[in-house]
Amino acid sequence: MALMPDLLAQFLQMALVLVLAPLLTGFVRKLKARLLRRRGPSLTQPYRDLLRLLRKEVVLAENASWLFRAAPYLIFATTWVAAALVPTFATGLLYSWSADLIVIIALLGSARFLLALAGLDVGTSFGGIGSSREVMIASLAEPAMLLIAFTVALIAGSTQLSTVAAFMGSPDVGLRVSLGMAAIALVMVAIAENARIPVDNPATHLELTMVHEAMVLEYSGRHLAMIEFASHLKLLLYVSLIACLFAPWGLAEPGAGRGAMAAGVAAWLGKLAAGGALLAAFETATAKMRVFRVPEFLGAALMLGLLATLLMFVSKSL
Amino acid sequence: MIGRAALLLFGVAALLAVGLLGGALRGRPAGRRLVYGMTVVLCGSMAAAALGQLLDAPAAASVAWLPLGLPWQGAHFRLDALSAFFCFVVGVGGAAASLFAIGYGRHETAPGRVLPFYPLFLAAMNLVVLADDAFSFLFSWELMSLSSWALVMAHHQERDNAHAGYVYLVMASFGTLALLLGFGLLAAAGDYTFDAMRGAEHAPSTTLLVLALALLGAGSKAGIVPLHAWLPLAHPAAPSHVSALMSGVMTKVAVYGFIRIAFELGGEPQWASGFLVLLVGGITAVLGVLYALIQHDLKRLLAYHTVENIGIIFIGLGLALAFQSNGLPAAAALALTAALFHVLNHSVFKSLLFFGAGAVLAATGERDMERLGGLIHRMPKTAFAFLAGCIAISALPPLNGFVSEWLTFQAILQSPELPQWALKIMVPAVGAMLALSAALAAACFVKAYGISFLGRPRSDAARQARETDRFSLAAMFGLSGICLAAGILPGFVIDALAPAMQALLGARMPLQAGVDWLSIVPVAAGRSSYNGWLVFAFIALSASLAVLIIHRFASHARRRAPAWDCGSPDPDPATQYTAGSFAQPIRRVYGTWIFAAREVVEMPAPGSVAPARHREILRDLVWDRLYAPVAGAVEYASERLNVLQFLTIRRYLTLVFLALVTLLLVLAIWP
Amino acid sequence: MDRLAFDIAHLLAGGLVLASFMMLYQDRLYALLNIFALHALVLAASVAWQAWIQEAPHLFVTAGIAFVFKGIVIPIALHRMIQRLGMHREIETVIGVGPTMLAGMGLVALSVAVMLQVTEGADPLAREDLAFALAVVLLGLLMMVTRRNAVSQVVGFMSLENGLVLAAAGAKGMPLVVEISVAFSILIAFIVIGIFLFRIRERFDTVDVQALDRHRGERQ
Amino acid sequence: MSALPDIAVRAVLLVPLGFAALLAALPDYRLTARLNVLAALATLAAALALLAGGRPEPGPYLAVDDLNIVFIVLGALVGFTTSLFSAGYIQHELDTGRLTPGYLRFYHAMYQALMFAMNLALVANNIGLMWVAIELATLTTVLMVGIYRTHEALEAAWKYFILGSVGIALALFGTILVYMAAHPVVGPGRDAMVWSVLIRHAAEFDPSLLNLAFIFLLLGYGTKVGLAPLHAWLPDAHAEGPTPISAVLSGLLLNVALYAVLRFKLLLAANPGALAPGPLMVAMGLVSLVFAAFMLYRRRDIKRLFAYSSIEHMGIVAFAFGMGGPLANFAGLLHMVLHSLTKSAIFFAVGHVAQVKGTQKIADIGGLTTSHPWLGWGLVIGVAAIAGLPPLGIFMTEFLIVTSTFTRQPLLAVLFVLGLLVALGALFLRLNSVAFGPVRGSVEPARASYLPLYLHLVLVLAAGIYLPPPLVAWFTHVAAILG
Repeated sequence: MALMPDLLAQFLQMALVLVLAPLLTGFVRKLKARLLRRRGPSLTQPYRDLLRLLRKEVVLAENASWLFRAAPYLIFATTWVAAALVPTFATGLLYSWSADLIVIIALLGSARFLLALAGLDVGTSFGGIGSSREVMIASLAEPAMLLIAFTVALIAGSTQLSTVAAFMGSPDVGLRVSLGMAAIALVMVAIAENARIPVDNPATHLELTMVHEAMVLEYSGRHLAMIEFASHLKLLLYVSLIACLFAPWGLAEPGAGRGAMAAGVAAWLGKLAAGGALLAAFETATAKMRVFRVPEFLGAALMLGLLATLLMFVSKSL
Repeated sequence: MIGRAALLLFGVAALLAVGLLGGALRGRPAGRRLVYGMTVVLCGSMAAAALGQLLDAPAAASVAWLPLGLPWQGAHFRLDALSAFFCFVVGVGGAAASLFAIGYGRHETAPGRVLPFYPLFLAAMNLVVLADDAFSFLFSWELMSLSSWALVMAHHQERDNAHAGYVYLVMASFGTLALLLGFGLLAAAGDYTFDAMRGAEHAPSTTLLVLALALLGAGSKAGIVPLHAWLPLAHPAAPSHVSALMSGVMTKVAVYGFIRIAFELGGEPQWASGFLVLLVGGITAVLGVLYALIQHDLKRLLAYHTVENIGIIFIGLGLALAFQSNGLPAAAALALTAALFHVLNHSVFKSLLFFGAGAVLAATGERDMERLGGLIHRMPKTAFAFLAGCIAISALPPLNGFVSEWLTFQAILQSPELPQWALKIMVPAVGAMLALSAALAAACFVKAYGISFLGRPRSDAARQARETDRFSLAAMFGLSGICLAAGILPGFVIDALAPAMQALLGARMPLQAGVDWLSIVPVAAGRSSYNGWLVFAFIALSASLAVLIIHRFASHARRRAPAWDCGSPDPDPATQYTAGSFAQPIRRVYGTWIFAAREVVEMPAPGSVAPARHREILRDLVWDRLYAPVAGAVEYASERLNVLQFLTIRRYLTLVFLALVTLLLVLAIWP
Repeated sequence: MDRLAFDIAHLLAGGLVLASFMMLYQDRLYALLNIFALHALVLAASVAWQAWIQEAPHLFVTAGIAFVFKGIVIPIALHRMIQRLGMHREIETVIGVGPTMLAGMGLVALSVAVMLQVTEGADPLAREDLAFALAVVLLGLLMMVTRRNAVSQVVGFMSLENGLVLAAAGAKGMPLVVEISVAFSILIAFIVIGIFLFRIRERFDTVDVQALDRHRGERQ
Repeated sequence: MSALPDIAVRAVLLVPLGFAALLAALPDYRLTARLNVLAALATLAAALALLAGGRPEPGPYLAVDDLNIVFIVLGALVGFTTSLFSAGYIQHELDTGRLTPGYLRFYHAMYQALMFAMNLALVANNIGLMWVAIELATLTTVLMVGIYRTHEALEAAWKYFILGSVGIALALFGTILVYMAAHPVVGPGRDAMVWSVLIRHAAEFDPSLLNLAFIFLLLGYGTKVGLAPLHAWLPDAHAEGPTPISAVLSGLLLNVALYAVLRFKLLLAANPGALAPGPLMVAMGLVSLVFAAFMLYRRRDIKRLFAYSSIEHMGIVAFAFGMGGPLANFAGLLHMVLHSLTKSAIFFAVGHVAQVKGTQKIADIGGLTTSHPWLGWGLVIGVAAIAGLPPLGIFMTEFLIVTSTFTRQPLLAVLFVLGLLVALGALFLRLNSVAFGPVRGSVEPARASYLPLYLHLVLVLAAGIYLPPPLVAWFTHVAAILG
């Protein structure tokens, strides 16, 4: 039956994102270290970390609740599902019809919701700091993301990522101001969402500056591994999202042959590499900003998104 | 064969009888169980009847007539698709609240002030939805206000409750009088039946005026900004199951009134009215959630959050009006469906959350989140249900809150077709507001749940809390079940709503039952689609897969230890993040102008042993700018006029004399 | 003859208005009472004249009542009362005599203006009488309004009723009901006011209305 | 067979008169209290007989038509329930020594005299007779208001007396003017004052005389109705007199005065040349409504509070009749009836409350629903009714008035609605502290008969839910008469 290959492709993507996510992180770290004239850890370091964490026993705080223990898996699961929905190397995968861009955003939102709750569960001051700052950042990042989604959807006439990607690939996109704005806004949001410099520093453990790390402070062992994994996945997701929206080249058509698939995978790897490189370069070039400068940063993203949407609404009628 | 409308009227009559019974049996525990048990049964069966109407005979409206009320006209009742849907909402909410109350009512200090009015309140809400002429509508509408006022005054001894009830009643009457004027416009012919109004032709100016009055009347009841000020006072003041009804159901009845007038009775919708409603809805959504975020009183937070959801619903209604006025019935159907779906969703999870708050209140005697915490250990079941409510209301997949917001977004994406520039500018702005409010809602409920249920207990009351009774739990879990069901199988709800769309707009959303894999497709598969149960299944599957693999192949060893907390753990729960500190960043981002928030920090001089204090002063600007001046004006006028009470007889005679002379002068210069 | 009758009636009615003005002018109680007696006498004369020219004997009764009660009994009674209460001091009028007179002029003008609207259909005698009666009523009211003293207020009220009687008498063929009622009201007024003044004297030691106002409710 | 109606009419008048004389003679106050109730009951029976047994021929002095029968029955009913209430009330007054048996004789005699006067004013077919009757009613009430002989009571009575007499004088002048207008047409003599004759020839009367007359009558009888700015006597008279008298004043006397105004409004309406009386009444009604609504906020005395509310409602009724038209007139009639019932019910409750708490100061009364549930909830229902909330009847009348006005005079309707809202705000502001919140004042149980109170409330409730068709037909007919 025809269902089989589609299913296979779908599972292939899910497996691929799972495999490649730590690699991307490792790649970025490596590159950053290089740019800072350090040798840096090997590309496989993230895998090792994950495995080690998985093997370690979990140290739970006394009053950690079932929510605290369930959260990591759920966070991982939602992020994975979201990542599985983004067209990476092929469009129109079987599962991609069950959700669109807005759903992806919302799924990441659920992950964040759980993470913020987990940060509050033990009842430590740092968890509180992390959660409250996280939701503050999210309260700006999410609308910005949604407005970007609006812009894209208005251009492509659909919120369905596969359709959007196909449309973006086609010549009749043309060069649009709002598209550029959306791109910039999306990058800014991606930086914030993945707790990268200048919004947050994934490497720091300076209490007062950290956001994401503060929330997961109480986690250890396999739980921590799940959360780390989820953040790797998130990074991958955003890079591939940006790629499929603004560089939708080489994506395999629905029902395409193995060759096209392979080409798609290759193209995707290339995009990931490029994205990682850009990120590393950007992070080394900038410094982290104060927490209360972050709203301004994201507010700019929000405004860009709104502007882009407005332009779309107006231009639609012309 | 007796019509369903008549059937529901019997239900209403039965509810009234139960009210009398409650008055008779007040004080006895048996009375409590009897009354609430009977209301469960009645509301349940009425919901079933309404659902039946909605499913099997949607097109044909069932009517009934009683020789009551306004003479030479009588009371007309009508059960069409729209009213059937709202009857269902009311029934479900009422049944759940009554079930909850069977257990919760045990903590009631003054049952004599609740039992008689509670069934009356339910009956009145059903009557509003059934009414088919202006008099019966307003009669039941005001009766609803009056009975809920009595319920708000149930705990009249507590501080501020009397004031809350007072503000509530005045605002309610304000709304009723606005609607009264509106119907005065519509019933120009002197025929008060809705049938006549449907038939009549209305000038565009009339339509606009009526819509404005309906917005004032129904809006003040639903709690749109700036008419919301009574809501966060009154809803928390009532007993929790009543708060749930007021917040979850009564506001929806108000929405029903608005839909009825704006889409059906008031004549052809104007695009300007769509603009107006969109504006109001957007502002309401954002302000509501921002106010909710800074509340520390759990029930008041929920009440403020109701304002936000009302805003979302009105955004949907505004879109529908805009589309309909521009001859885009299909898009209008999408927007209206989204709004009605959200009506259902909000009624469910807001009731659920109020039940949770009530359970917490009963267990700890605390509404102040600053004195709660760690309840997830002592009330695990309640905590679970409450969490479901939080996820649902934060519009997170795979629960139902997300679906309605998703549909609203899809409706917004339809709107570039609108010709008017005002709408072109307004709709994206409203979209941004909607997105903002959705994100803030998540933040708000992270706070609500994290502070009150997670962390360490902040007071002895929270430390000694016990799990609540089984009836309350049954109610909460039932509603959580509905949240999940509506979230993963939204197609059925959409199809059930279709007849109402057909009746109001002459169009409907595409049939969802046919779509393969039970996903929903608002417009076309190419544009957008969502499959709730698949998403849910994948999450569950992958999560359990991860658990399985890890526990099977990696370690499952576990050790309990003191919290790490960056190496500086602190045994004192006071060092946790409080509700205030949690909201502080957001308050700093949005708050300074919206709440005129001021923070007063008293830092003692180095060496002094005085404690450092940090106080935040938050004001509801609407109150200061709108309500206080009005109250002041009335005060001033009464003060000035009051002089007339203390004149000498001679001066009173002077008044008479002057009146006489004036009238004579009038007569002298009369042509 | 008819012409003459008309003029005399006119004269008497005008005299009544004049008397009202004189009462407005007075600022001493005794003088006021005397003028009021005069007022009543003029009224009695006018009513009697009406009775004569209308061949309506019952009007003589009214005239008699007016003469006896208003012209003699009440002035004397009030005189006694004033002595008993020891209040021979001046009446403190609210606004000066001058303005009061001016206001009175205005009222007369007003009443005439109003009456001019009445069509010629009604017989002229009635119209003139009504105009004057209206003037007297308004002047009496003005007096009640401009005096602070209970006695003078009562007097003002009575002059007002005189105006009513004048009007009633002028109304041709008005059945006995009205005369009875007028007498009735005067009687009641006299009795009740008497009672009240009596009580008031025993409760407060002045008849000044402001003394009463001090006891109004709600002034905690 | 018209014997019965004639007997009934005579009975309506003679029963109170006879009992007034009898009660004045009897020394034993317990007996007189019972006899008072008996007399009121007999009057009620007569009134009902009159209602049922057709109309007598209108004579030169007495006449019964559809308009005044409404008032007669209503008056008899409220008079009866009030006499019931009064029996319990005065008992307490005796115990506390505020009244002496001697005064009670006087009180009961005056009560019946008042009933007689009001019924006479209602059945009078002769405008002179009507005037006499209303004058008599005023005097009796003056005496009863002053009965406590406290400074405040005397002052209230004095104020009432002065303003009332001026008003009555103006009314008399108006009556004379009507005669003057009539007698060129009807010819001199009694007929020129007989109502049924007047209305027949009203069209030919001199319009300007009628206008002048109406102004005097409106101000004269309007003083009794308590329309602003002629209202001054009303609050104090209600507050300082015995509560049964407050109930009768608000419930009946105001209506009787209003009835007189209505009669003459009809007269003017029948004359094409005359100025339309409607606008005058609408203006005064609206002024009274808004003015009273604001005055409610500053009240510290609970009886004075509800007295002002009576002014407000008289304003509403005047407004309705002034607007005219079948709906507004119907609403006006119904509103008047329901207001009488509700307001007297409120005064029953308030009277007992004031006796139990030993004060009329709102500040010293609190938490009634806790300390005296029956009184408290009765008061709550009454206030809800008077504020025009369903399911009680006044909601219907206000619904009709507003909807029928808004199409014709939108601005007036808006002002009207605002007035209602302001009044409601004030009433519930006070009710909050009186009926709810912490208990203030004594908590000793009230020795009260709740029958009159709840009888009235039940009637008002029933009216709000279901009006029997005969009543509707009858009121519709009367509304048609009123034009």
